[in-house]
Amino acid sequence: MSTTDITLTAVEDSETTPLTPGQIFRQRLFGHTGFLIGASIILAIVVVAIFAPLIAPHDPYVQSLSTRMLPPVWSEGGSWEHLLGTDQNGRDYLSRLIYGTRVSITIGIGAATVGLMIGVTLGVMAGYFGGWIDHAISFLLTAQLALPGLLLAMALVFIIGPSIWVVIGIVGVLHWTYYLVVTRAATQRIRNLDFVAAAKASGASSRQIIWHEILPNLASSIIVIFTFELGIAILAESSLSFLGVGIQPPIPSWGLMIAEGKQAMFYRPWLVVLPGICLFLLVIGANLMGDGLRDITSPEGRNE
Amino acid sequence: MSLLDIQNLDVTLALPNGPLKAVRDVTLTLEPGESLGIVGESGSGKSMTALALMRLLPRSATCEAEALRFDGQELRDLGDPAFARQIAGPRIGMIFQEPMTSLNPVYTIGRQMTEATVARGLLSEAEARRKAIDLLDRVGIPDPEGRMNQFPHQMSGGQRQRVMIAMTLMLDPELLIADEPTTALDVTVQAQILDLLDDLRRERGMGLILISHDLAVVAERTDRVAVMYLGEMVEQGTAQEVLYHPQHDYTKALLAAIPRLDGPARVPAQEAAAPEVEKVISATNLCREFHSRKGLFGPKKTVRALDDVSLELRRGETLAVIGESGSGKSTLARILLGLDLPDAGDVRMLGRPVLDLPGAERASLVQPVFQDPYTSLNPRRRLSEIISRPLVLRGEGDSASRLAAVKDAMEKVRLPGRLIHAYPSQLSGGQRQRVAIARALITEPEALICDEPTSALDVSVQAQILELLDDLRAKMGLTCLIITHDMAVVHEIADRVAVMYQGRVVEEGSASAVLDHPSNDYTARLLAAAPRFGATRDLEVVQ
Amino acid sequence: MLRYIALRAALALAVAFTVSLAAFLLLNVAGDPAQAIAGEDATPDVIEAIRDRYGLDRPLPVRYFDWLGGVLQGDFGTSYYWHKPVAELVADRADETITLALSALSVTIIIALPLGALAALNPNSWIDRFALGVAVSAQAVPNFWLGLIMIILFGVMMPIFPVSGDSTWKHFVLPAFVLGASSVPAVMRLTRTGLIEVMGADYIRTARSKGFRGWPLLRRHAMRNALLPVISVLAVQLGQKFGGSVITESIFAINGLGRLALESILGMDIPTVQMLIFVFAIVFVAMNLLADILNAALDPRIRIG
Amino acid sequence: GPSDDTLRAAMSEEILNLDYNYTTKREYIILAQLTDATLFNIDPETQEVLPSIATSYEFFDETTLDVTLRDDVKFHDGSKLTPADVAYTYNWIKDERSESNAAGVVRRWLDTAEVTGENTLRFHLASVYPLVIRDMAARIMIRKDGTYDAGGEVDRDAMAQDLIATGPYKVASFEPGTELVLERNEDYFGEKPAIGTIVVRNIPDIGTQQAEMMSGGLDWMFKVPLDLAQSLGATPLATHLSGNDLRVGFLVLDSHGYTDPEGPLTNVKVRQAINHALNKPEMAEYLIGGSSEAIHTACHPAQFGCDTSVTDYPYDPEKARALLAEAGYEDGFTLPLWAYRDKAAAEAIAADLTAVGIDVDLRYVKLQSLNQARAAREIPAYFGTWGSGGTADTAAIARIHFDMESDRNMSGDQALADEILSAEQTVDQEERKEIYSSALGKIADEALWAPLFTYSANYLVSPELDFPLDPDGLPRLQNSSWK
Ligand SMILES: Nc1ncnc2c1ncn2[C@@H]1O[C@H](COP(=O)(O)OP(=O)(O)OP(=O)(O)O)[C@@H](O)[C@H]1O
Ligand SMILES: Nc1ncnc2c1ncn2[C@@H]1O[C@H](COP(=O)(O)OP(=O)(O)OP(=O)(O)O)[C@@H](O)[C@H]1O
Ligand SMILES: [Mg+2]
Ligand SMILES: [Mg+2]
Repeated sequence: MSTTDITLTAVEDSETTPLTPGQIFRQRLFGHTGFLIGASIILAIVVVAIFAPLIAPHDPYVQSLSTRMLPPVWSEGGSWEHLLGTDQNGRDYLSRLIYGTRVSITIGIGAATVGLMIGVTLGVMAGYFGGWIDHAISFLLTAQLALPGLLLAMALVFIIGPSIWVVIGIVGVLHWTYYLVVTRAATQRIRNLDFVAAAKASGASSRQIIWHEILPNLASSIIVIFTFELGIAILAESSLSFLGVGIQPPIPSWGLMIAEGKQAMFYRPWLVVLPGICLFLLVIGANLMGDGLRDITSPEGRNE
Repeated sequence: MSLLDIQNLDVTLALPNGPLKAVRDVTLTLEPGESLGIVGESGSGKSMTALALMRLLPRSATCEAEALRFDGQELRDLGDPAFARQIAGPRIGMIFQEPMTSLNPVYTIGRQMTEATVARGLLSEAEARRKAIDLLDRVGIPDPEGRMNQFPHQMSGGQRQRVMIAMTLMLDPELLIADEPTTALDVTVQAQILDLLDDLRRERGMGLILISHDLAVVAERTDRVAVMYLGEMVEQGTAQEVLYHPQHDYTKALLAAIPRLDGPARVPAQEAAAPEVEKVISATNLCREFHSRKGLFGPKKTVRALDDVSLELRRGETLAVIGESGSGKSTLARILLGLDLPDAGDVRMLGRPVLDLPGAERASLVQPVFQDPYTSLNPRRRLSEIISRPLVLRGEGDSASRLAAVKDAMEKVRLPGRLIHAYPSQLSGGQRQRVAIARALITEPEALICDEPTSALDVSVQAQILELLDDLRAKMGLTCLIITHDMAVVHEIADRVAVMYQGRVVEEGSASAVLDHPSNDYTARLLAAAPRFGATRDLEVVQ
Repeated sequence: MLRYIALRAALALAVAFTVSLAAFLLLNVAGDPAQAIAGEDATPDVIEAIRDRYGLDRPLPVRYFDWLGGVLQGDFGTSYYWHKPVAELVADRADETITLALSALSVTIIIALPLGALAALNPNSWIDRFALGVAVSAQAVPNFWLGLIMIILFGVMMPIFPVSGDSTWKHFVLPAFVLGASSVPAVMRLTRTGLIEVMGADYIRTARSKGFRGWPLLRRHAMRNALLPVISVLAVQLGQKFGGSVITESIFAINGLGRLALESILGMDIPTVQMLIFVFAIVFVAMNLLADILNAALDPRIRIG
Repeated sequence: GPSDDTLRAAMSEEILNLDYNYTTKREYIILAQLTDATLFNIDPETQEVLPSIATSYEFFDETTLDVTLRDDVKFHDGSKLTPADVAYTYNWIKDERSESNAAGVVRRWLDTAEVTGENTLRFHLASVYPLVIRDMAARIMIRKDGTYDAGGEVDRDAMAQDLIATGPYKVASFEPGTELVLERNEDYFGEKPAIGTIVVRNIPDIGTQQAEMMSGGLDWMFKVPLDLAQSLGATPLATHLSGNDLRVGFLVLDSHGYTDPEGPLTNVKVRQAINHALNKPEMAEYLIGGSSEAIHTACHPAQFGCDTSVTDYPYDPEKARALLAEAGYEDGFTLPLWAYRDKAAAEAIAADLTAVGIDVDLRYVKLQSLNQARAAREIPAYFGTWGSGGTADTAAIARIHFDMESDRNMSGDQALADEILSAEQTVDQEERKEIYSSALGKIADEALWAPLFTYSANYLVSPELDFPLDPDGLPRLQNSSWK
């Protein structure tokens, strides 16, 4: 299709100024059900995370060994004191789930940001400079994809010592490839567009071109990937914690809670099911948001 | 009885920001054997009209009409399956606008050509094959038998377009709709295809609807012309009436905007340019090769984009570089701008090697204007930022003085000031091209290098841009190098012309000399094939 | 073509060596293999004996080049744990993982392709929404959790399938489902968008202008184009399934390479880890290559020359 | 099940090597009990020496030991056991080339073993070593002459898979890491086991094991987490058995200041405060369960020489706080606490310490990471456990933890180390006991450790299985029978 612009010169003085990209974006945003659902879930969870101390009925770290492994209120032997029962150290399960939002969200955002930094930097470099830089980065990509993350996680946890920051670093270092692939392709495409040539002809340096011309055009796809990576990072953290090389006890991480509940899962399935559902909701929220943002930012919309 | 009778056709598109009436109240009739041209600028609804008739509208579109009769039969009464079986293909055929993508890339030409007839049981496999080869031969494809086993990507754009036409003709349609069958084709090929369509119409009494935005083509080839504007059919009549006695304002404007090869030649800026005139840019013996690999496993291929090209651009003149697609024009421009390095030869600006010039200095000497106004502006930046960018890069002035400069530049290119904070996506193509020119002018360069500055634009817009360039040149004494493949453009604004063919400059001289008395074969062919709007008049005289 | 394959093979080897070097270094910084082998109640003399026995007291570069030298002669060393050549070990375990990976891939295909195609043909219908729901959910379910839930559901609450071991095909049903489910979203989405894109392509419009519609249109014109990217993604997914079976295999006690990898990593069985990573890297790169070749074979635009 | 007279047991750890001379882990001891016989046995109840392959022993002098063998012992391949086989086994293990996991033990005391008669042999000891019979009973499995170096070529894996030993069961088939099938050895010289076949399956995931147990595919599981054992044991599908275990849990504190010479742990008051802060009885009752009990000694109370009259620091958070304040840490301090198992207990310890104001940075890592960091002296405190290899003698825990050579010793106390070593050179048992009392008293007074609790071994067995438990905590499957 050669052009889809109907405001031609002859009618250029018509009153209706077309919407700015920002306005169109917002309009589409609020018309996208999936996005709205996802955003509400995320918003709700973020609110829970921020106000965890106010919402949680108990201190998530206070143990009471004599009242350990209490069942939730709807089961036989449950009490209103501990709505969802207690864990193997007698800590209130609901409170731990509530505080778990903090862990997941911090790690999700942190790790997705670390991945973004690495992936976008490498992607833009590979796409913009091409040549051997591109080859070297592709090699790195393949090597990264072939290396088991578990190994890296174990080593790093050992070298640096376990902390939430280390987990953020590890998950981030393991999840930059998606950013790289997308930004590399986009940069290669944009690099050849005329406005880049125009900037070059105006004497702009490579750095100036990347910052001023290329990155703004990558922003929307980066945001979309970020949203997806948010979910992926949260799952990755839970897997690492499940395997015991992620978040350290006694910090309440949902993955760790699943691992702890696994032993008793046949008798106290809620120990596994509840944190799993929390994870599921959070990640589905992030994914719906990601899907929504992608639909909204891709020029064609979802279907056409 | 008319072959086709459309009454009050409406097509509405559901767009994210509200419904768009792409076609409004269009009424059309066509007699058997008659040819109708539909003209109008891009986006005026020409294709939508045709697609509505073929029931190929995009999903989001709805169509209504008071009557939609074909050969006396009301098409609206027909269900989709019946329409597909009876009408689409054997009765109405359509040739699409995009030759590069209209053939399925994973099947052979032969299969695509024969499948419809065979599937309908009209011909046997072997008969269909014979007919296909015959038709390929008719549309001028060399070695039609061999071509049957080739894939679309193995053919050039023009060949694909011809395959499309042959494929449509396999079913012997009574009505052929050709939607810009020749855009993206060389003028020489274009002529050949239009001739073929004419022949077929005469031979078979086939009705033809020819959609185009090229008035010259329509004038030459059709009996009747309909003009569309913003979804409405503003004028309809015989080609004679419409093109030489237009009634509607828009038609008049459109006609006035057409660049003409036979109009009054412009007065060259410097008649008989003296040899000591200062050279703004001179290029000597430029060579540039590209190595590319076709596909993942393909062999390496070397393309000589520039082969020993020498050229100079003198102060104050307008030099046009013409040549067919792929002849190396853009490559030359990039090298002249210092955006690409030649393998051999050198480029000097005001006598100094371009490589020794720092970016900022080079930028103040020469600025580019590119072909496609849609990609030459950063979609994420506001106009004020885009236009002032070269100043920012040079570190010139403060934000207030830059803003003043931007306003000034916008005024020069006649852009309304209210657009200063708009994004490119809010602008029309012509406006965008003005922004690109404003950006090029803001540093007050000595020269502009314009790489097909108007080829993506409508004729009316094109005229405005060319006029603007001419104007600026007159006012500011700009030196201009314009790359184009349109002879008419050359005729309108160039002082001198250089003709490129396969990476070489095959002819160079003053515009009038080259256009009127080409000394090179290729130039002569190029000129002969260019459609001339005035040509119908000659025809008439002959008749 | 041959040149290209040779290049890619060289790349695969380079990747494999780089990655196994990385693995070697990581394992050695992460802990002392001798300690790991000796176990929790090991006395220092036991650890010393083990260190002696495996030459773990030699400097790192010596050990790595020793390994490298062996590999170049086709000898991947002897496992610290299993006391047999690692190559034999890997060969022994490979069939379980291959079975698992292939059956997981079949699960993916069986679920993802029809769902994606139906969704594409009826955009915005309930089936499209359903497919999207499946994709979004499958993406959000932690793999290990799904495994545990499957065990609770089908191993205990409704004991239909065995939950551990690898002796019959029944043993592979649940793990294949769990592993396969993780690829469903990607493949389904790709099928859907691919098909939607193809259905909107100009050549489909051309075919419709010739009077094709419905199933013949789909079969004759759309299918092949839409499946091209899907096939290559499937090949890549298969490559990832090999390395990705770690958690699934250990949850379902399948004696394959994934579990071997996990246990060798946790137990610091360096020769085994190195060979496994080497193999995974090669499989990964090989699958990518396979994807390219398949694409080239199916798409005439990519010339094989 | 009884229908096919096959006992199906599960183990999480992979079984790869059947030769206990070349392995260490607990699973291998259990298997060695089934397949191997040693010279002597120790009665798990009374700690008395019982005859096995050997019928009697006699010290010729302090460093010369004469042993008489039975004459009806046959290897699994049918050949008869001779004193030459026994001498070969001991000499081989001591040999430089053997690199056996038992080498350290044997080298500690063996000079050489020689055949002295048809059924007799003599061990020349390198030093006075009162525990020699115990080591012989626990560690050295008898092999045929020439097993490991037949034809001069050393093959340490000779017995790893096709084990030829003398125990009550013989190997019918073995797939390393997957399944081991044992059959009753009809030629066994001792009392023949009641059950005909034992199948040991490797199932790494405890949940999977449990599922198998519930569906009747398993008869015996061990190392079962308490909660699971209790829950499943409450159903008719399985019986929960809880037995003794010689394993004890404790905190080792860097009292010497290896990590920080000025660190808080170098202050005895701080260490005592830590001891007071821990609610050991609750941990023992709720987290370990079964027969688990709180301890205040650096040994298992069932061990010989484990004097329980040493200083006790009962749970008293107030006192702990007061001690911390006295030591100048009223605002607490940060304590990186390492742990590698029993996460719930580790968390409970951390929580108790946090409650008295110590800011615990719990570092729950893999065993080897902990070991490596400890070897590098980077660990100020860790939650350790020790199983004494099933040996009910304080020597089995004291030396490894308080010898100056050992990185587990974070006290840096030379006098204490000397004392503990001297106990091992003392033949007189009463005298030994006193030495241990003194050493343990010193450990307690100085609060070098914070002893926590004894472990209990939790088993889940099929309701049809009669599985007797021994007080030393070592499961002996050969003693089980069908009900
Ligand atoms: N698939 C589509 N979705 C939304 N809008 C469309 C679509 N196709 C065309 N339009 C809009 O419909 C209007 C008419 O388009 P149409 O293709 O008929 O123009 P045209 O006259 O053929 O132009 P051109 O000369 O560029 O081919 C335009 O405003 C265009 O933007
Ligand atoms: N970056 C590149 N890599 C490989 N080949 C190139 C590249 N740029 C140009 N070419 C090739 O060089 C030749 C000349 O290209 P160029 O763009 O200069 O042609 P042009 O005359 O501007 O054509 P058009 O009228 O289509 O713009 C063409 O064959 C083209 O395929
Ligand atoms: Mg059109
Ligand atoms: Mg060009």
